[in-house]
Amino acid sequence: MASFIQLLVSGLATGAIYALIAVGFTLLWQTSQTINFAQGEFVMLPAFFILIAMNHGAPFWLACLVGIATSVVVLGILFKFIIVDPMLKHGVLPLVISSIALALFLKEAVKDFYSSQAQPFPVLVSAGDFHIFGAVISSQSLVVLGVAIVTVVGLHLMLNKTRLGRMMQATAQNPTLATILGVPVRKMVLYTFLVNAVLVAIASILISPIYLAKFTNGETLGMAAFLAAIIGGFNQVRGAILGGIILGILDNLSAAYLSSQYRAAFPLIILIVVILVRPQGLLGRVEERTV
Amino acid sequence: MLRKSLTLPATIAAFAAFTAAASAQSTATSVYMPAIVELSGGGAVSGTNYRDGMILAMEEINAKGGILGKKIDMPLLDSQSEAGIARSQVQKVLDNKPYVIMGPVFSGSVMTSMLLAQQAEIPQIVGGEAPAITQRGNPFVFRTSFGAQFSMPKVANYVRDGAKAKSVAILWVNNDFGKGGRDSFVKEMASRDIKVVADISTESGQADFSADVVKIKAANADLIFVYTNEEESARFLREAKKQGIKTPMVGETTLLGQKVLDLAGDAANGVKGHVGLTVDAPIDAVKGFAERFKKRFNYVCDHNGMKGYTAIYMVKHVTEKVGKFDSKAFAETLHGLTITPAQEPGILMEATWDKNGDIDRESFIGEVVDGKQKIVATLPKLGLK
Amino acid sequence: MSPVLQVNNLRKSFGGIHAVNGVSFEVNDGEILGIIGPNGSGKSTLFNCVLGQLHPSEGEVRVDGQVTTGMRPCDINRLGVSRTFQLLQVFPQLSVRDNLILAGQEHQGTMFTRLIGRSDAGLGPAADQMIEFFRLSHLKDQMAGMLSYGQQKLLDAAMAFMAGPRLVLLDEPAGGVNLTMLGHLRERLQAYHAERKATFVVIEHQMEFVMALCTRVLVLAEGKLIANGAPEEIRRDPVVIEAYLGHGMNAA
Amino acid sequence: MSRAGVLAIALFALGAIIAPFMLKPFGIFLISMWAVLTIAAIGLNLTLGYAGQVSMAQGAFVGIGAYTLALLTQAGVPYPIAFVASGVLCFAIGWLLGYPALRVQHHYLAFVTLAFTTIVFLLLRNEEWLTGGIYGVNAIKRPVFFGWNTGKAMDYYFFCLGVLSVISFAVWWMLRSPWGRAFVALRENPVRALSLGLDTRRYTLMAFAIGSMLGGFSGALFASLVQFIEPASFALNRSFDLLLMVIVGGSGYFMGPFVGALISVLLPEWMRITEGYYLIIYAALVMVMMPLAPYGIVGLIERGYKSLTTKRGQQKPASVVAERAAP
Repeated sequence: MASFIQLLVSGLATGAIYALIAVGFTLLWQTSQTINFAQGEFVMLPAFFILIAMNHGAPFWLACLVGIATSVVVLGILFKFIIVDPMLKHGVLPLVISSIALALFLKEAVKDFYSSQAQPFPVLVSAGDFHIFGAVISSQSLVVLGVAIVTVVGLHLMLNKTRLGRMMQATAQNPTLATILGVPVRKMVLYTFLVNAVLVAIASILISPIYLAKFTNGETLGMAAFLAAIIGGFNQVRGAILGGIILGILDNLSAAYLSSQYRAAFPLIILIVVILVRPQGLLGRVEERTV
Repeated sequence: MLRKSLTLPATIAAFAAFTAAASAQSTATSVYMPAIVELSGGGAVSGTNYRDGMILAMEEINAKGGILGKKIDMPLLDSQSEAGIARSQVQKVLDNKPYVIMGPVFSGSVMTSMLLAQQAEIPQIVGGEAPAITQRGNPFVFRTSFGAQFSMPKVANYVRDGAKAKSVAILWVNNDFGKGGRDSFVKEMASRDIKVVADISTESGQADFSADVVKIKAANADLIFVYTNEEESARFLREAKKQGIKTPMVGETTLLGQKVLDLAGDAANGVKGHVGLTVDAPIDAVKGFAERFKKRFNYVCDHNGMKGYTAIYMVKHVTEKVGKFDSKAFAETLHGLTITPAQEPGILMEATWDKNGDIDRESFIGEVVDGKQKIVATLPKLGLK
Repeated sequence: MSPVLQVNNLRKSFGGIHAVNGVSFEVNDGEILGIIGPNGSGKSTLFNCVLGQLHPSEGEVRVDGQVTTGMRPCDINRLGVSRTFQLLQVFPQLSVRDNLILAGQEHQGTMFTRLIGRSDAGLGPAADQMIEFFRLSHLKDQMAGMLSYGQQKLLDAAMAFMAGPRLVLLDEPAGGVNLTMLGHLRERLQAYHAERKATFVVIEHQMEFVMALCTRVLVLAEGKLIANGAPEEIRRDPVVIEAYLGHGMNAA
Repeated sequence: MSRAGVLAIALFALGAIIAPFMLKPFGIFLISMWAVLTIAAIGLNLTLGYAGQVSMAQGAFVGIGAYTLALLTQAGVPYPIAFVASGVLCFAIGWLLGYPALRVQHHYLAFVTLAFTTIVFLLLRNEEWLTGGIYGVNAIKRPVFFGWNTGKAMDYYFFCLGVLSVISFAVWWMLRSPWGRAFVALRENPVRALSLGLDTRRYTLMAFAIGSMLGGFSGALFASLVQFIEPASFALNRSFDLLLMVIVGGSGYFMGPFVGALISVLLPEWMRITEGYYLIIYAALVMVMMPLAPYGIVGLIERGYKSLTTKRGQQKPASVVAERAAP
């Protein structure tokens, strides 16, 4: 029982981070049909922005702010204007290729210009651990979970309760209609890129103490984001959250109880089943196809 | 259809480029011994250490006039830690008739490329530890560290006699390095009647070890044997500490390596293990080397740095013994040869190569105390022939 | 002789909305039947159900007496039923000639004979004839995507005729086509009808086009059939006028 | 075919035949690799470029083909039978993998095939009793035909080139037959194709199966070329590489894979002067190329040629892009 709770809590903490990454991923998809194959590298990179800031003497909190700001500029604005916008008219596949190339570019850039080796990364809070029902829960996991929940709830409130959020939602669901209703669609699309940049930066701060900052980190994280987004529902923010959490927990439980050699296969099998049985994802809406 | 004709000139240009590239060869003043190492990808830590060790030795030797009066010419080629790329890099350097080939470090990369060097009858000085490398009857492959089939008995003896464990849990990384070690270790455990109560495979590059630690905890073994690459070892140690594992942990060389200690911090304290090569060895020559290395590259060398360094000196010694640059004679001479620090100070520790290309030398039992590796015992040579 | 097409009590609902709500009608051999109705009255859905692109929630479709509900569009097509689409549906990266050959090739031989056989599946002359019939000869080797809108509409119709169908369903053939082209299209459709005795079902908003072309007209409103008769009767039917005006639509 | 086209093909073939005589063994190894990977890329071009099915599984099929050949020849099966078996097995698996493509398209299909690739990798690595696990399969033989031993680099290159020629011809034949038209129709507008009597299900499965089969043949040649195979060679990266080859070369163009594979194999060599920065530069080039020429190098050349020879060449069919972009 204790070990089950342990797995559940660890899975939840990782899953919450996956959810953050997946939410940004689905937002980009909804507003601009961008399947960002570099999303994992987007999470890998901010940690290095922060490390660079710290190498220049910034305290950790300041470095984090610098990291988030740099992400917004590089992974939000530059990404949209340099990579995505010129590609949009060419359709989904060329953009996929571009983002695969971007992933490679970011990885290699970090490797060549920073380091090929894993770097230790400071933790947000390093106070003690808690014992619940025999399971050990580190303050780190709780902080991860807390920050992730606050971020997701904040995002949810922003999207649903504010005028700006509703305009973004309208843009995501039906850009044509949104334009007719007077929503500044182009601006809203840009905002989703900025939101994604902030989300990946937060995810990076949360995950790097555990993963250690390394140029290859994006490989698994990007995959996790796709899986979470598809399992939960590609066109729903809450679907991505659910998908992320399912994935985190499933990964831990299957590694512990089924097979560690095949642990990477279980989420993929779930993915295939979901796509074939319920392609819109667990919480997704069916997108009516007209003939 | 015309589109093809435009690509043709490009193709021809490329072919011309190959032919032109055949410039790097042994000349009157230098000896061509290229190095194929893991400068990027998953093996970058091992590869860069190996490379820097070789560079240090090369610089020292060249400063003193080289080998038999020829300067060492050692271009570095990146295998990207991928076997296929390592193979084509080896193929590439073979075009230029190397004297010997240095590297690669990863066992998988060694296995894919060693057949080529064997066919060309060029000695290959490798860093890989998978047992299979020296079990294929290849007379041109030589190790710079213990194969797992020799280090694991030493670890196993320690598990039985030192730690007095009756049951062990094994955590290993599912790549050529980890699988080779795991297989040898399991065999040694069986012959010593020690029960393997958990046998956990992890992924290369894995970040989340909570499920693995939960499983290890549940196994309730007397001892945990950890055989993963540097970063994964560090992540595991951190997670194990978090979940409060008190079971003693034992490893082989890597687990007590400098990079692991840097990354794992105090989570590594108390870890013990067999160390094939270490700069913390209580040997003056090694300490001197470690200082020179630190001064030159500004980081603490690990066992792979020592492998690279001693490999170059081994080449120097054997060549001088043969008296000329003859690749075949080199391989023949090295089989069964023992080199002592008295004969060649750069070898650091007495080493013997047997008929298969396996290496034999003293090794150590180490322990991590306050984030530093401490050598607690020295183990004698195995006595291979 | 049984009717070419029978539709019995067809229903199709999307999440509670009945797009087609219990429609029954028959199409006789050699007829040109028009189907009109306000936007959203279920005309295209009806077509899609008849042709297998959508599965009806209820009801039955028969072609020449044979039940086709549940069959795939390609199998229905091979029974001799072809169609055009409301929105442009040619293959832009194939030439005009290849578009036409494609429209006929699946009616020739088997997968295997098509693989080893001639590149044009023996349809070259037939395609050229069709191109000539629709007066597209000067565009024969153009990529279909480069044609003007009206030319693409003509090509679309020509493709529907390529396999020598028994029944052709035309979904707004006149939509967005300019007047000159419209006359040309109508004249060609009538010529084809006269020459080959094929049966047509036409969905159209362009009233003049329908009245001039069709021998009988059905009116759909909110998924239901509200009128059925000769063009002149329909034009005067108060129910029809009400249906259009009730939706604020302009009938002409 | 135009006269310029025939001349170009002849020159290209001539280049491929005389090249090995000008090269050292490593150069021959590279052009052999080019021939081998071109076959896999032709297969992917069929699935992706012509039939419009986004597949990230081609690398896995190269792997399945390679392992089939390696394991069968080691079990004593004659080379020709093992070679054919590699293709047949991949054909069958490709056919099965085509079924998801009937239900889902585009990015969903990409993810299904991506998952397939990873699962194949895990099977190759974990099922040690069959595949040799992480250690791979060693000492794979090169074939001997009627006394012609292809053991030497140059002989093996000509064997690969021969297989490439046969496959190129077969694919060219298929694409000029009604099937080629059907594949394009499938890519551009499956709904319309269906209404014209095209059995889209069968053509989709066929496109997958044949594309995968070529992946299998490529893998069989690959195994004997490198003579040592291990699971990591067939992980996701291989599929990405092949995808890049097809797109960079020009997807949907017959010559696209030839050019794409050439670039992928030779570019690292050309860019040796950039030391370690090769991958960065390659990635940057791809990113720059995609918006400028999403139809690849061959597409770019063809469009450039057309705009030189005809006035209308510049005109791009307006609806093409929209059709292909629709999710």
